Amino acid sequence: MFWPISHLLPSLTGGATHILADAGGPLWLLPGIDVGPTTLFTIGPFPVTNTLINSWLSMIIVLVLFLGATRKMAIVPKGLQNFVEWGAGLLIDFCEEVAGKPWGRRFFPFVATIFFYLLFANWTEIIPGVDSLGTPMPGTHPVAGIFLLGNDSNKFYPWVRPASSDLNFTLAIALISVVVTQIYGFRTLGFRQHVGKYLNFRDPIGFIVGILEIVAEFARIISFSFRLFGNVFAGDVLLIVLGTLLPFIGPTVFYPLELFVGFIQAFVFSALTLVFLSLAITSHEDEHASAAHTEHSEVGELASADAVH
Amino acid sequence: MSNNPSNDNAGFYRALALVGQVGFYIAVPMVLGAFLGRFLDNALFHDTASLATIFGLLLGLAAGVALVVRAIMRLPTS
Amino acid sequence: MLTYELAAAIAIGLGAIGPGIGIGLLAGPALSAMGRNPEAAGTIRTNLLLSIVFAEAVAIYALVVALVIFFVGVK
Amino acid sequence: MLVPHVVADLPLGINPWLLGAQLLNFGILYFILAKFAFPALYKTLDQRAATIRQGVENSERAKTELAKAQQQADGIIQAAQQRSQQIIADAGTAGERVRAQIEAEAKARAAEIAEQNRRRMAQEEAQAQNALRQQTADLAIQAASVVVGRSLDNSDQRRLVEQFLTEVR
Repeated sequence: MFWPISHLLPSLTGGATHILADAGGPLWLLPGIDVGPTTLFTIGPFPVTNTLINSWLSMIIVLVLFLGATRKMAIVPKGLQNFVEWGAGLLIDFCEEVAGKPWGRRFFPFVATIFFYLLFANWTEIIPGVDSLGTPMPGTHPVAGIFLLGNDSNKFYPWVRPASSDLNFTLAIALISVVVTQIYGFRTLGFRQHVGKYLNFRDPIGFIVGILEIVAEFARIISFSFRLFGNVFAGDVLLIVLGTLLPFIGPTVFYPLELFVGFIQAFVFSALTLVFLSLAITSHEDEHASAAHTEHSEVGELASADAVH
Repeated sequence: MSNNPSNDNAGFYRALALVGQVGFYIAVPMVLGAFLGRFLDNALFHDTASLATIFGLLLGLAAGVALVVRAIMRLPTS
Repeated sequence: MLTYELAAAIAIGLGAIGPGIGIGLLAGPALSAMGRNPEAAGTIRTNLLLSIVFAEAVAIYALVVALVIFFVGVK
Repeated sequence: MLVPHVVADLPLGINPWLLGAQLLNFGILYFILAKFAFPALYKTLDQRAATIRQGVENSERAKTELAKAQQQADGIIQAAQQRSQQIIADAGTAGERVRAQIEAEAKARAAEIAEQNRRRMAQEEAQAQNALRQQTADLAIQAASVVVGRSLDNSDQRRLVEQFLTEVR
């Protein structure tokens, strides 16, 4: 077990000053921040990274929560079941509000899985020890066998890192979200109409619009994955840096903020997935009809808004 | 939207869908166009004047603007 | 090497100032308008969201530029 | 293999293996939740909604039934009232009719009695007149016989007197 110094009590560091005097360096250093995750070990050719471990942790939390709550369900809910039902009930209402009653029910399992998985993957960043427990790099000299101090303090590989701060994770879920949206589009609109959205050889304008649709889908994957990655990675770095600059006090101030950001990002991801799902099951003609009759008022509204400003 | 019962909120959710997307609508086509142009420059024109890169960048910009305009125009008014 | 990192940091840092101020400027009047006119809250919220979308797009350009500088420019 | 290192296969740490692993993770999570957790959740929610709906329906039905019973009772009371009114009215009319009948009978009987009296009086009058006439006739005959001195044939006498009397009358 090797802890870096950044999350230790300042009083503990008082006793360590003579070591620092010997080392002649700073008490601790800013941890090295990598965009990519760290491979802890490999199983055959298969790398196991700290973010992968965190995603397993999040899965376990979600599974324990949901299977525990739904194992023996009572008509009058109590304890865990009540809590889970409250959260899931809000989400069901939201789904039914956005996508309509029958579709909201069909979308709910997918949207809820995304939401709760991401929620706990995001929230793991505030667990003490995440990003600060790890294996020391070769050539370091742990104090008392476990603490890394001075110039060694950032030379370690963290065991757990928030899954959402790994692009593999966010990209995977963004891909799943977009692919499932496409599948629903195929299933409700039929192959011909759905592919017609993207590949239209009847007229050049339609062809360009189809190409734009493809680019838009691509941009959606990028925006989904980068928004989540950026927010959680930035929050993680914020906590690490503040923990280094001002241990214990610094990160504490930002824990509520990070809880909020984690929730908002999970919600935005699942809400956008839901919105795109409900758009995918709407046929193109429907949308055109509604767009055509709203366009005029929209333009008028924008114009009047300009005039007011 | 035909199968959306709550039409007062439809505009809100559609607008929500654009959050964090419009920027990428412009950025992604530009980057794609730039990469495509650079690939063409390297492969076909042997890295002469980066003309294809610039052209791809501009094409991407045009595509991005078209995407944004389309996305905004397709919003239902609430 | 350090120049590129600094450039990326400046790009995203300065690029985030504008949208931050912009979103703040948007949200304040929008909230007071909602308070003054609660029955128009839906429309105001939608338009607020749209405006935020555009303000936030600028930050994403800065992010893309920073990423390009950081990951492409280093090579 | 226990040498940790930073993943840098592709820019931003994207690695096909890890991407696949994360896809698989999500798939497993979705499969388990969709198979075991959400159906149970939906079932409970539906059950509870059904129970609540049934309860509401029951109370609603009880309310309507109560209202119906109330209405029925009101109807019965009203009918009874109507009926009693009817009975009273009937009794009134019946009494009236009986009274009228009795009165009519009494009147009829009074008229009858009066008629009988009148007839008897007329009869008696007639008898008296007859008796008077006979006496008068007798007296007249006596007087005449006295005057005439000749006793007229009884039957002639009588005829004459009768005639006279009839003429006198």
